[in-house]
Amino acid sequence: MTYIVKPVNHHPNLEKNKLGLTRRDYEGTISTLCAGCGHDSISAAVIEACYDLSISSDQIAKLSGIGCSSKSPSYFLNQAHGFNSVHGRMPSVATGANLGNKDLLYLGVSGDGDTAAIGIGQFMHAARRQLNITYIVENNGTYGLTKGQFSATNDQGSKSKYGEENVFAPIDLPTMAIQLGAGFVGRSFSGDKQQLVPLLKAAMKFEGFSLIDIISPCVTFNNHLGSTKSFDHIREHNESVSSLDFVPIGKEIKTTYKEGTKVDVPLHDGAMLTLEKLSKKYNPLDKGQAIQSLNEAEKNGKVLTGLLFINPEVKDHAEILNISDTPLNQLAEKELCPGAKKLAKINASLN
Amino acid sequence: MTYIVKPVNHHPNLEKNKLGLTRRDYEGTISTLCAGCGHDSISAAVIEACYDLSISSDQIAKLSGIGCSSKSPSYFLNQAHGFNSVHGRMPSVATGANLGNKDLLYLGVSGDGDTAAIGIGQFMHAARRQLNITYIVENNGTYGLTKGQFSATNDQGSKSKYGEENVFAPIDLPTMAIQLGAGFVGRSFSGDKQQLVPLLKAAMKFEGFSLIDIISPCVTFNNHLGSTKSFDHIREHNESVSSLDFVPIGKEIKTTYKEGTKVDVPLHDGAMLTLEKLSKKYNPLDKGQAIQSLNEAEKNGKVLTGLLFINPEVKDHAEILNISDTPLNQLAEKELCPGAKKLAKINASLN
Amino acid sequence: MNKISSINEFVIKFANVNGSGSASANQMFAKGIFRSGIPVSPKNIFPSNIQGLPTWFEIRASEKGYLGRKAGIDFMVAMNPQSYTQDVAEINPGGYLLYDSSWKRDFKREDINIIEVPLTTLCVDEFNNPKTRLLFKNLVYIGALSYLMNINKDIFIKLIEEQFKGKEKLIAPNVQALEIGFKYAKKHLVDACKIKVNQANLTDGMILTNGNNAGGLGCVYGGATVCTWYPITPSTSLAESYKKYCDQLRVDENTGKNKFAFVQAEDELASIGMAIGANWNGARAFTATSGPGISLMTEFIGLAYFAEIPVVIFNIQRGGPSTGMPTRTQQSDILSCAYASHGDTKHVILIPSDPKECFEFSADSFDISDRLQTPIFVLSDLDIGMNDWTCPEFEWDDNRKFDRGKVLSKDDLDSMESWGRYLDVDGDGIPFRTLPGTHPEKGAYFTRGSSHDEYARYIEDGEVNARNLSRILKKFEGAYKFLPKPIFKQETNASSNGLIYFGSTEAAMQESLDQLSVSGFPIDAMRIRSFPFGPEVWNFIDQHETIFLVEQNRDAQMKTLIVSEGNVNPEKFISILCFDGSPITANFISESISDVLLNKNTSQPAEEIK
Amino acid sequence: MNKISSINEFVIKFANVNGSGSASANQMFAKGIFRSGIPVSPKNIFPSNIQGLPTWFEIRASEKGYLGRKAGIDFMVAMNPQSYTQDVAEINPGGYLLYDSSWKRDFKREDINIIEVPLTTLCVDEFNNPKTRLLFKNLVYIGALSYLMNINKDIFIKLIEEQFKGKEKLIAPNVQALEIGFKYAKKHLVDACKIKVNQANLTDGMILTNGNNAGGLGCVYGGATVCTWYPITPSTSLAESYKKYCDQLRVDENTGKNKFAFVQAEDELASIGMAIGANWNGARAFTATSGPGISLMTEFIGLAYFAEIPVVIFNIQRGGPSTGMPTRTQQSDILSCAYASHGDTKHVILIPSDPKECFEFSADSFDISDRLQTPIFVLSDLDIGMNDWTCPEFEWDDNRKFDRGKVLSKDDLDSMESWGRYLDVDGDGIPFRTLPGTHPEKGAYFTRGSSHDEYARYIEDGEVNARNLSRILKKFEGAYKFLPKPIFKQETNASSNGLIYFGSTEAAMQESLDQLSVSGFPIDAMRIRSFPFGPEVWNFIDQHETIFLVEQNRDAQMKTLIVSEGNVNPEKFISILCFDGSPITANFISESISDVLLNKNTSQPAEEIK
Ligand SMILES: Cc1ncc(C[n+]2csc(CCOP(=O)(O)OP(=O)(O)O)c2C)c(N)n1
Ligand SMILES: Cc1ncc(C[n+]2csc(CCOP(=O)(O)OP(=O)(O)O)c2C)c(N)n1
Ligand code: SF4
Ligand code: SF4
Ligand SMILES: [Mg+2]
Ligand SMILES: [Mg+2]
Repeated sequence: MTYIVKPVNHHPNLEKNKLGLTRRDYEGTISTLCAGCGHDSISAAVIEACYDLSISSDQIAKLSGIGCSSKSPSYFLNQAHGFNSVHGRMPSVATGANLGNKDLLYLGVSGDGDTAAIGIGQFMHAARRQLNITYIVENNGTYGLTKGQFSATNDQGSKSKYGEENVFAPIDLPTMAIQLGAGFVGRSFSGDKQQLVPLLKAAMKFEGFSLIDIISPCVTFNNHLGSTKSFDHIREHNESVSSLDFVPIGKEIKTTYKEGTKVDVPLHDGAMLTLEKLSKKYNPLDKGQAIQSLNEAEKNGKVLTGLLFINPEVKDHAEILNISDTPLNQLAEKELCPGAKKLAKINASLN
Repeated sequence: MTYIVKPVNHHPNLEKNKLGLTRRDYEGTISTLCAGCGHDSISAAVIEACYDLSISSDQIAKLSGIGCSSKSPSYFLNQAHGFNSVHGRMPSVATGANLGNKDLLYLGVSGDGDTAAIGIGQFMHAARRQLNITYIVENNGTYGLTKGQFSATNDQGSKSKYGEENVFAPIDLPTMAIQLGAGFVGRSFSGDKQQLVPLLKAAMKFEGFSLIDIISPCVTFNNHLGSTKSFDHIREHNESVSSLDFVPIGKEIKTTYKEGTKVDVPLHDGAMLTLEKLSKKYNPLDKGQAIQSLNEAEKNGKVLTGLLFINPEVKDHAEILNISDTPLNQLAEKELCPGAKKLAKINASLN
Repeated sequence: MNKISSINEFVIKFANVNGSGSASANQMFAKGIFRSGIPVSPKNIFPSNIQGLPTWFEIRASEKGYLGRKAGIDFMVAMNPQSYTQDVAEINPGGYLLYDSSWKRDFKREDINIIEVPLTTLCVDEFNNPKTRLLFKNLVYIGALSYLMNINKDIFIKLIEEQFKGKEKLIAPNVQALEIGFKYAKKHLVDACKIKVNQANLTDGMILTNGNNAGGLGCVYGGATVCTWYPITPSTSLAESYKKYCDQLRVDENTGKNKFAFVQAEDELASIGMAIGANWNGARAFTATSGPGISLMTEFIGLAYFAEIPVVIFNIQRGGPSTGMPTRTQQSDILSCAYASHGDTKHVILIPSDPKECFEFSADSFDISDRLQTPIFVLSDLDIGMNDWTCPEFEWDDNRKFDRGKVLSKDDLDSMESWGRYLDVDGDGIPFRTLPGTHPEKGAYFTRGSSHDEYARYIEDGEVNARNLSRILKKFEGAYKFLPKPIFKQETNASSNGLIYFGSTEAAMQESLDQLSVSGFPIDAMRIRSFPFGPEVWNFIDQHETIFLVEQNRDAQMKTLIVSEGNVNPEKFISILCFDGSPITANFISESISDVLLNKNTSQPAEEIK
Repeated sequence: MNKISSINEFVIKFANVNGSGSASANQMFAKGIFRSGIPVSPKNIFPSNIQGLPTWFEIRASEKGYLGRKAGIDFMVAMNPQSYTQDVAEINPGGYLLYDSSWKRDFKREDINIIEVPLTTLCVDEFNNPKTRLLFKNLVYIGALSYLMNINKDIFIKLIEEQFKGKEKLIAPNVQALEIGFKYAKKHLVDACKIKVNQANLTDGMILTNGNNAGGLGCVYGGATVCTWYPITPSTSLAESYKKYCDQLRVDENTGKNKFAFVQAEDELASIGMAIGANWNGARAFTATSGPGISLMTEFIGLAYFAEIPVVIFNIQRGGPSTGMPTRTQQSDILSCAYASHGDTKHVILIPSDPKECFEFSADSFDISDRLQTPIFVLSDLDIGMNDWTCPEFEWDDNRKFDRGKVLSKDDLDSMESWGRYLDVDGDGIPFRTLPGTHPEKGAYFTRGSSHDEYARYIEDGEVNARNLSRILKKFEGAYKFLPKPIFKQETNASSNGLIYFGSTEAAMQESLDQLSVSGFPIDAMRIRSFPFGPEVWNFIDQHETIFLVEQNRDAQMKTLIVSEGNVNPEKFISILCFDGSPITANFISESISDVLLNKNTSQPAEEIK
């Protein structure tokens, strides 16, 4: 038995959010990941973001595939609805869940093996459909749970723990997602809470497919010298394209960003995303430029992070499909079953 | 019984290639596709290309998935080795076949349903591995064999035969392939033999992953007004990026292309690809530019054709894996089985 | 020359070229007979091809209501020179051959009646456009048949009017074509045919439809709001039927918005994944597929089984294995459904035998799936799914309510001390579930395909896991209570020989039983309609010495299921197997059985008939 | 205080924290006993986790050669406070508990012997680096055990030297840690333990290895040149073993090039597709996977079956269904392998019971697969695959030649008039094949999963297809001739009770049979080693009145296979089922059987024991 519920001791002085909840209320069970695993920092960031946004956990569905990363949803938001599905197929389960109830907030958690190898097809089609989800890839360039094989996001020439060299070029998930029309694409680093939390908040508020590719070093199998997904390597090669502020609806925008470098992006529910471009060349609203920059950065061994692309005009899957305002799982029986009278007409059409 | 072998009547005056074979020798069984189907023109182009290159059919493996397009390999190269596998999984079968014998010429034939939907994962990973194959997508924007559903390459807003509008954005396979590092990427039109045949020849000579996305209208289900994959639509929106000449090894290059617009690309076996850029901006050796141009063209409703991208420096999968020069299926038993003596040593290491 | 003479009992077959528009004309002809009050069973025998290959359309008309396929053709309409040889050979002595005598031909059979109609010539004379001319040719032969068989021409005119509702321009030329044929026959072919249709009223209260149309409609009535699928013959039309009826019945009149979702997935792994996701959220969702799709869904099916998520899967079986014969019928996915997925798994299966049952089982399947919290297969086949059947009208009781099974509401949760997702509270192995978003604080749990305890917590304790697996088995063992019971052809048993069959072989069965009775071999028959089997099935087996088991597969898969699930001695069973892709015939069944029974009195029984 | 006293017969268990480096130390301890000449069976009981959760390592040492798991621990090395309670409870009365007494603890059991070793304190005193200190702690307890159990310390020193070959710097500190423990015990724990190891020679000619290591090596010897796989516990190490041995044995000395290909595919659909493609081309190729992978391969398996392409699939079974218990053992994929894929399919299965057979069956599987032109499953499990077993040395006959089956050479083709890919020339249902590129003009054919005739031509003629399917069945029915025959524990039958078992339950079986014999229930036993079953299996079943069938699954899957394939009366069988994920024990088997046999004489037999 490995499930241990942390006693939620509400310290009277703990900070509370709009719902009157403390960060503790957003925690999950105790992590069984390796001490120091990047994935745990991401769980912490998710907790932080949900706390900040004052989201009620019961309105959140957290879905995942299989892998160390895919275990993470157990380690945050105890009161959210969890679904640890099968390897690489979370996108389809999430798509179905969203069809059933478009009003929940969907957090998808996956790994680089789970998404870029076995799951790449479902990932691409979910992006293409503009599934309304915050799709988090906890990207460590390796298969943690099966003990350190190369994944498809591992960089060419990067070395395994056992000294072997990866001979294949990586699949860059953000580039793929942007190319496929995903509405919101970002990258971050599990070690950079500053950047990650606002990115997560914005993604959760975005209505459409939001990918956040988070480099999340595997301390056990891919954090050595020669690995390009180690803490050290990422810290050295990280290049942030923008600084991001998420401003909820009703709040005043008071960033100190310099005019000219500042971009304001209104989100669907009226909240605002303000960002300061750190590189003048970079425009996160331009698909072509985003892809170009990502490819160039890769060539130069840089890892671009931040909000890489956003298209605030997309419609999400439910909207594209013209699904009724009442979630499908809440339609009353009489709205669904046409009854005997209508059936008589149908019979008449068949004789 | 639908298999009818055409009598191969060698007309004494039929033109012969270097192997002394006529075009007839490269034919297949009589097509059972609809009269006028674009796929049949592609079969004709394949026949032409193989005839021109004087390839012996027995050194060719032709593999496919499932669909009208995937039936095509029956309709060309009777003496080649055919494998009509399962839906969307041709790339893996071809990868295995290539591992078994890297010296055959691999022709992969697929459809847009077969590749862009169920098969997108295998397609991407084969491209990423730089599998040495000429991968032909007979792209009609629809599921021909299952009677006209939209495929994932169908353009947003394009209409079905029954008037329904496609609500999703297309997956552009060439862009994907270029992004993934495929060495050779082209697009053509089944109605343009002039462009298609040299492209096929170059692809077959190229050692690495060669994609040719061929728009191939489905006369039965997707050739109406409102479709963006109809003969008429493609003829109107086709924009060729280059004119291509394939010059086999030893032949003199005598194109009439203007200097400055001309690019010569040496292929692995010494043959030469000469191409005239029709658009000054376009450089098929530049990945970033290729993707950019493709995206722009799409935005403008144009269909770029020709050789879209080439990287003559790639190593193919077998080379990357450092596979022995003798194909694996031809290694002698004594090279494979280490024998009793070596086993004694292994036993010793285990006690 | 001998002429087959028959009223309201015959088989007519049309040999055409695929893609020439013949199917809809032939369908119309079948409907003409149906509207004359005679039960019909049209069968479309089509290639896995879009245009050009031979295709056939076989119609059996039978006032006795024998609607199984019957070998030997009474009337052949041979429109495809490519298949002349084969088509002519199939005609019964004394039967008829109608062909396009624009090109005369000697068919080298003295024992059949050749009926010549110069179809092409007639069309060329009347129609200009060569493409429509091709289509009208079909109507011309329908017109000729209308005269020859004495089917009221007005019925066809009405059918044409109905068909071209909205495209009224097309009515006149179609009727014209019909008339051309009729007139030609009236002038040149008086008394050419002694097979006649006499108006009757045997189809009152009946409809003519196919199982996929019915199945799609059943999903609408069953409250399915989500259909996620991937195209594959012969299941595609079930999904399309659902969409068609939803477009009619489930679009909000005020907002124009859809009270359903219809998603063509990228493949079958995704389509089942989506259906599972939607059901997890409490929306009724289904997918429809065929053999290859089932194989691809295998991993996900195991997840739904073990995590106990309802999901309805239609498998419209076709000829296997592998791509096999996509346009032919079989019942060969029984084991691959019953035991789908690795590990210890067993799945509930419903087996309809005609469109009426497709409608009913389809609607029922959602209740059963919710009740049992497990995947449900509705196992139909190409013959039921894609061919039209004469069957009773669909019925619906407006007092019927959805059975959502053990789902806890917000109030339930508020009134509960504690709750465990996988606790067996009622002793029936069925736990209670909650739907996401029901309650702000209670009822959240973690769904997973890895081992878990009664509270849905991840565990690696083998005993806890074994306990959970045993409870799931218990649930399965009680499942028969919620499933359609078998149907018996007899009120009480009258023979020591029993016959078990299921699904589409129903069509041939009454005829076969009558034949056997006539031959002095009356036999008791039971049609299985679901798996796992209930006591009625075991009793029937107990009560008979010998059991014939009729299946349309090679490996006697249903026998495996019966024998292994019921600890029944397999020696009792004699399998009658037909797996060539054509629907089984009454004659084949009767002959197989009577051969065995004759032998039984004399020598050793033949063990298996294929 | 009572002290268990035993020589060369005991169970010792180590309770550790996952990821703390304990596994390799414990493995070394097992090997120490093995090198002392005593058969051992170490079992690593690990969580599906990388670091931090409890993990156990159980070693049974038995000079009698009883190597099955045994419940009840004689000596517990409790290194994990998290699992103290559970660990202490498992110790037999009179048994021993060794723990890290740096933190003293009262274990509240009066009936066991507590052995205190202040491991942490000892390490802190001697080693500076806290990380290596953690690792050395393991060596310290090995040292203490070496003294306590009287295992020659030099054996461990040698093992350390072997382990750190190439990293010689590490030898000294490891030996130092060992010595610390040894010295501490010598000083403080004289006579603390009466369980001893006496040097013997019972492991001469034996090796200590696991089934996956052996299986990978078998692939090298069987001539496999292509391994395409996707990581999944517990099969990963088989692929890795193949790679390891290829790196040693299959790299061309001159060119440095590989005479093999090793491809980590993107998923299991791709890995099996690649293996099929390579085999189609005539290269011997295999894939290795576990339950979820098998489910994903289901569609492709049907293709290989129907298109008759050889391919070897290793299924190292784990706890199902779904993700289930990835790090526990079961035999629950029998049906999902035997009948994998939609349509009528049956597959050949080889079932090894120890690493030696893993090696042999692995090499054989390629011959069998080529011979039969069909997929072959090698069905192992986590217990065999990942745990080390004491087994006889591997053997190889240098005169042995690959059997490539009916493959036509260029000369064959030149000398033939005609050839049909799927023609049954020899009457055994096995056709002749060609490999692409063999001949410039002859022997090309079209491989497909759709229906085809004897010449590999696409057809839709149902009878031709049925003929082909029947031939494939005939091939299958004759397959037993090429498969490993069952093994009998007795020369001739001596009882009316028979026992059937297979695979990893072998480990517990001899002990159980001996126990039963002693209890007055001698019983005949047969170990099945392959499917389909041959006459030996049917005879054994015929010759016994009652048959106990031991399986590690819930649903008695092997029974289903036997009953349905052999038309055997299921009532004859009494299933003994263990499906909690732990290897079955001799006691469980013996008790279950003797309970039934005792009851038999008095009352009704219990039908199933779980
Ligand atoms: C169908 C299937 N194949 C293989 C596995 C084994 N498996 C479990 S996790 C995993 C890889 C996980 O890698 P990634 O998604 O990168 O997660 P990480 O552990 O690195 O966070 C694999 C291959 C499985 N569970 N299911
Ligand atoms: C696993 C599986 N799912 C579905 C099908 C049914 N199917 C056959 S062909 C096809 C689509 C073919 O579309 P495409 O590849 O575009 O070929 P086209 O016919 O348009 O040339 C589908 C879905 C199948 N054969 N196998
Ligand atoms: S193995 Fe790697 S990814 Fe998995 S928990 Fe440990 S550090 Fe994290
Ligand atoms: S249906 Fe379309 S794709 Fe298929 S053969 Fe006909 S025209 Fe070609
Ligand atoms: Mg990873
Ligand atoms: Mg297509």
